[in-house]
Amino acid sequence: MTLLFGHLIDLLLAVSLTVLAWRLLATSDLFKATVLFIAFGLLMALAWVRLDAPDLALAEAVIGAGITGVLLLTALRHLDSGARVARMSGRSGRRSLRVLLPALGIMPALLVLLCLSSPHIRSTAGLTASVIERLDQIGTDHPVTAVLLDFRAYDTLLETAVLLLAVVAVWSLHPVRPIFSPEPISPAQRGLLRLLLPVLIMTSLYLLWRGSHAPGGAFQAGALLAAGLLLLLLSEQRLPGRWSGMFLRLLLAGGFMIFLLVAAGALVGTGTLLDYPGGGASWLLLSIEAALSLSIAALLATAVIGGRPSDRSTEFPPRRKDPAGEEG
Amino acid sequence: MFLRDATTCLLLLAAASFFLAGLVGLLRFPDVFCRLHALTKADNLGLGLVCIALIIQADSWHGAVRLLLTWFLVLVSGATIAHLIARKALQQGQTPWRNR
Amino acid sequence: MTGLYLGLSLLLLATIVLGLVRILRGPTAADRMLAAQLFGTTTVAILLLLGQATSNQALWDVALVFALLTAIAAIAFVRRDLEPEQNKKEDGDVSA
Amino acid sequence: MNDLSVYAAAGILLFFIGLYALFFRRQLLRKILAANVMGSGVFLIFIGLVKQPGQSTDPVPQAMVLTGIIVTLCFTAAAIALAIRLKELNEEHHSATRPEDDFG
Repeated sequence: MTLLFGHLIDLLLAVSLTVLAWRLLATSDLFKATVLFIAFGLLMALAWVRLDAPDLALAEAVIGAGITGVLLLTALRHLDSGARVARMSGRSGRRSLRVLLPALGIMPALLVLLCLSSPHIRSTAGLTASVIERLDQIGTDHPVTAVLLDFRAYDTLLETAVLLLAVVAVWSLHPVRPIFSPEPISPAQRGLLRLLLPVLIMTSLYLLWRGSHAPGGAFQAGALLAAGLLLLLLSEQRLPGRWSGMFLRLLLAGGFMIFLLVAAGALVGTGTLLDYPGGGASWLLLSIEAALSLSIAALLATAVIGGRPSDRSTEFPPRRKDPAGEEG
Repeated sequence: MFLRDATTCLLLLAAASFFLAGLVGLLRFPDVFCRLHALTKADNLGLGLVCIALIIQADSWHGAVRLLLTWFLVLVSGATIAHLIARKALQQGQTPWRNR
Repeated sequence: MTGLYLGLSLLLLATIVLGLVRILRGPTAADRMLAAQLFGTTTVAILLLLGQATSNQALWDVALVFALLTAIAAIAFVRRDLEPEQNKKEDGDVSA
Repeated sequence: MNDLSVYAAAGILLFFIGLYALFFRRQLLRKILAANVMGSGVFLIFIGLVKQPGQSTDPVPQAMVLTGIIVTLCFTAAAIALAIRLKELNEEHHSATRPEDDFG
């Protein structure tokens, strides 16, 4: 009975994910596609839970269902009539792509058959055992955190670099615009914020601390903090102009710089890049992660705001002037 | 032990009926303002029943506190969002449905 | 008991899948957003039940995070700025 | 057949649905969504094939997918900024040259 229900949940999730992806890419209404994408994120989080990957479920919950939703909803107003751009450039190219159509039909069918029929394409051994074996040398009990911060520390280092680069790319494209409507905020929203924000910060700290021995860690904590920053922005809280200069830039680059410093320190200390000295690694990991989280939160929030701060005298992002009389 | 499990069962079944009621409301009610009821009433109550059912089974106080906190957050968010969405819909000129 | 938890999760997942019809049909943007919101609540319930079924406490953390963030998309929806040129959008989907 | 293969199979389908939309849909935001769906598909294949029933999931692919999720978000933010800029430039160009030529 238990097994049957489990199978049915898996099957229903897999089918509805596919149908949802098809619908969200097929509708012509971009707002509908965005809402469907948020629902897609929810179902993906459930799929990660069923696949026994709670770390991924946490990340998907914060990013897929939260931050990406805000990003898409704020981008919609600039892009909703964007069909014109691609239509002019893409017509002849699209016709030549039609030859790919049969391949697009046959390939997935073959692959799905292969995947469902043969158990042999699964890796048999995996790396779980080798990771667990070395856990006690690293200073953390949770395998995923160990992999992220120790075995694959290059990945994590470069990932923060990618985040930083994304913000640099966004900033280089255009100056920031007001992103939310000038309508007055409902007092109920402020009340909700006052309730949610402390719990959100506590939860983020909890995830960070828990990351050393259970699902959680710097990225989830940082993403959750970023969601908190976005909630603040949505309630008309702004970064004062005098902080949008060097302070903001230092915060954005901080995570990457600290990671780099630690890497260099390890190089001096042990002779290998990113090889932490044994023993003291636990508090070291935790403090690196805390700095990373703050920096990641700032990076994600600025990436969603989209646009560089204009000058010191205006807040970041600026408020839209409420033209008197146009309201209503 | 039996009593505990039986209570959990009953509570979960009640929760299921509330979630189903919420679904029916979402699909069958005539306009946004009616459908908001499905969000704020039926589903939040269903979630509350699930939480209570699991609290009965919980073996540690911090598990129970986490469940209650989760329910509380969803309740507060749900109520606020229902208000915000209704306000937005009114601003955009939707008129509430009336049975004529 | 595990069977009951999983069965109820399955039922709740089915309500989400059926509720997708409301996002697909609309008719207004508020309806769609509301439906997505409802899924958030249901997902929290599913996560709690699955966490109990597999006795994996980490899932309750995921549920807590979901509960914290159910509000954010809807607030972004309410607060987003509609420029005057795009007033057609709110009447929902004309050509789906 | 393994019960968790359905996720890998769904991942394959997601990838190809996304690929199709990336080629044949016109709106830029939808192309960005398509790339996101493709990414989710790849992640599902990755974890769906690795997961053995009854064992905990291999931490190495999990860590890689975690990195992937963040990078996808970076991609989305940067791509949206590019799309907005492209649209702005296009509109400037349009209003400067042929204001009557409006595709709607």
